[in-house]
Amino acid sequence: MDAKEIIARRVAKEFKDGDVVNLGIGLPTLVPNYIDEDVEIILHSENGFTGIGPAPEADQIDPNLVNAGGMPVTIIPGGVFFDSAMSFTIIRGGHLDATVLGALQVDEEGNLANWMIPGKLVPGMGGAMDLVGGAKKVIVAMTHTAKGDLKILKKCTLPLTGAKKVSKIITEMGVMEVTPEGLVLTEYNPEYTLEQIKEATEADLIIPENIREMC
Amino acid sequence: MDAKEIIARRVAKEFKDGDVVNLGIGLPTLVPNYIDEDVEIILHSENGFTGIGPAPEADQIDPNLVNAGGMPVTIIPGGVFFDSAMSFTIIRGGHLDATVLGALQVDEEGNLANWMIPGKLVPGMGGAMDLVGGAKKVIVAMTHTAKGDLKILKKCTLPLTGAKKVSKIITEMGVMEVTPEGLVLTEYNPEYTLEQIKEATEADLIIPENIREMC
Amino acid sequence: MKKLVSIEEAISKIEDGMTIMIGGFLACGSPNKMIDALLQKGVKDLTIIGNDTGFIDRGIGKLVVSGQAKKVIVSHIGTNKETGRLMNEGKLEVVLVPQGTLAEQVRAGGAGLGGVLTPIGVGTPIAEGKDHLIIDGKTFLLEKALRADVALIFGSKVDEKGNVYYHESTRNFNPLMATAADFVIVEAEEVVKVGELDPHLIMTPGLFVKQIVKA
Amino acid sequence: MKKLVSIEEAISKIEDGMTIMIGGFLACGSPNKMIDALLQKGVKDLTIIGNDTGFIDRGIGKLVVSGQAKKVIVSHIGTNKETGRLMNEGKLEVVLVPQGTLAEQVRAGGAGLGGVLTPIGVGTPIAEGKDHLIIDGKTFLLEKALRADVALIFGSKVDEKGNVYYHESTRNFNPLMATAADFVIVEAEEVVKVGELDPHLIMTPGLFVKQIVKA
Repeated sequence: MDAKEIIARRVAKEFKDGDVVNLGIGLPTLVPNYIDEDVEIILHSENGFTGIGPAPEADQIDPNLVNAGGMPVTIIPGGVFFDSAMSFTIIRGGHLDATVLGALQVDEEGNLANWMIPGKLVPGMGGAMDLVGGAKKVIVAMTHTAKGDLKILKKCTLPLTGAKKVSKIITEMGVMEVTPEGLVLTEYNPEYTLEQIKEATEADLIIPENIREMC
Repeated sequence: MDAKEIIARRVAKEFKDGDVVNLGIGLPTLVPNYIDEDVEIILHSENGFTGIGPAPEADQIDPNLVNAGGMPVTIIPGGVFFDSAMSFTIIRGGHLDATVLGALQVDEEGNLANWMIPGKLVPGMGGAMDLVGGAKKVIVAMTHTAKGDLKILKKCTLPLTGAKKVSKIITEMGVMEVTPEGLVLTEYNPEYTLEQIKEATEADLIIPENIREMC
Repeated sequence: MKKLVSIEEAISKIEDGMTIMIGGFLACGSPNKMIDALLQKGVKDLTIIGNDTGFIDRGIGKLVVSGQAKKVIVSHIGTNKETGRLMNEGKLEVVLVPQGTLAEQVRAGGAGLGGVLTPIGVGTPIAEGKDHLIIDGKTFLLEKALRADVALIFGSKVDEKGNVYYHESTRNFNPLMATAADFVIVEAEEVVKVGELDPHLIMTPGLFVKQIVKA
Repeated sequence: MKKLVSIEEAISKIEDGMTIMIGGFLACGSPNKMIDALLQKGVKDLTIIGNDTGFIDRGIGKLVVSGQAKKVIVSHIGTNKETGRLMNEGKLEVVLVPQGTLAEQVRAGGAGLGGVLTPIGVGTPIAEGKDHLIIDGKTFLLEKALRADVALIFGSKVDEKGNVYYHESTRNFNPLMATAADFVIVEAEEVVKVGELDPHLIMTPGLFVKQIVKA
């Protein structure tokens, strides 16, 4: 399994039956492949529906039915179409159990930066600020470092997407929970030593006695 | 014709083709009977639809389809159902060309009172404050006096429904426009003398040279 | 997740002193079986948020007559004389709110917004004591968001996942209230299988609904 | 009132310097014929409000590439490199807004509300310089309502009175924008007779729509 698969498989365990979940573009979209059969989650697409189904066959593509990344998708029975106001009522109003997003930087206070690099790259926040601000649980799912650059910091240096909103960080190296005391490494991937994980993390990691292997 | 018919007939002339109109309960509901055949207006019902049609036959009553007074109605082709938020988006957002309401009191500044008599009668404002505050044109349609009590005053004494929002007052005695200079009697019913109309009105009436007979 | 439950099970969620939103407009689109169950259970000291207090023998009004409401937040009480009588006797607190403001306050509660900035009511008694904000030269009242412990709504067709379709003028406040309470119970005129409702006709996504009872 | 007009007639409403709302989400549900007509007309110095700047060859993005936009108010520009390039060269003003905030700002503009009180963006760069209101201990940003001179929306089925049905994920910002402009033009994939649309499936009441053009 490559890093992305490890991360997606672990994220999939975060959900319980009936959860309403928004998955960011990229890595998070792999998560549904790993969800237990007896757990049914409702996937929310911020451009205006719940019940995202699998990607359509090439000859079944419907130009009117795309996800928030603009890619063709399908809708499952029980899915619902709505407008952008309702879509963000769901997000901002606290009706989303979890959102899973990538990050450029995340820090030990639970701050998250993923919408711009001043002077270099400004894609915009899209729905990310709403997702980070509104979801009950904000899960950052990403590779632990980016080409050697550290991304889990003591303090984000890039403009924030949300302040103190991240609940959990899941990487190929482990699972970190944001707590009032700081970042707690609750699970680690035994392919790495704790020293390797600490070296790949600028933030201080609290290692609890009951740390588990990541599964 | 009795007073109510005179008033309703005159109010009906206020509308042009395509106008979106909300008619209050009571007298205003008589207005559609007098609208020119070549003028099609859209009747808005604040409980959640446009396109109010005629009352149903007794054996055609549908308990799910009532107007804002709770009375059974019908919907015409092209009518639309919506929720209370959309209903008041239409009203408050300036999408309603006119509202026609009754009044307990109205004054020469365009103030209107029609939702409570302290200590005596407190029905509540329902949608009236929104209608008075949101409609482009607020038409008060009522009998000129109430059992001898004057209702068109220099200054309302009852709690206001809306401040300086009334455009026009139409009674069986005449038509009064609210202007920065005060109440202008633009039309009068020749069954009454100007003196009689003035006596029935506490507010000062400006009588313009080009005053017309009410039709 | 099985959402369809007995009225007994649903009603067990409602306790003395709770704030309850109840859908409907003059009892059209009100959850009448749930209201009767509340009467039978005798739960008291309720704060009820609804469009109006209906009639003495229909809709929310029954809970006023029974003395189970200690406070009502509504736009209209004129069709239920008991509301006014109990208010005048000091036995019931009545907060009257313009209908469109009430709709937006409930919507704001569901959408995670802090309140509503409305021009409606400026210059009237309902503006007293409320914050006035001047934005680009225009004055708005700050009306706070409303939420409830439980919302009781009525749906014409509801699928087993809680997706709701409202027929004709039964919609009114129901879809707004469905977003604004911690626990939402829908009384379904008809329960249908998942997939039977056109996903464009679903006005309340099932994610908002915790329990379904049969009307 | 005949609302169905030629694209030439509709486009004649749009002048240099106007503020225009354009529906769609990454070009899904965008009025593409109207966008092409704007390109052909060469109208310039436009302020464009939309979810995103689409792609260089699809959706709103074409008007960025052509240099006709002087300002865009959007949530995302990452799929159109020209937006970033022109922004960095100082040739285009870009205001980035969280998607849910943008939706509410447009809705507020249409609903006659002064603005939006949202918790989204607090503690991030977008909060800088904006009013912060503390309501019941929680901090909200005041984001002002947005309106436009013209809204260009896309409807899947539109009847001759301008009632609009949006199919699948084409809905997004379209019904919100339809309420928030002085002049609303809908590009109809299919024009149908009045009465052909289920009045429950109409998502934008025709009263908002001034003109209809065929896609």
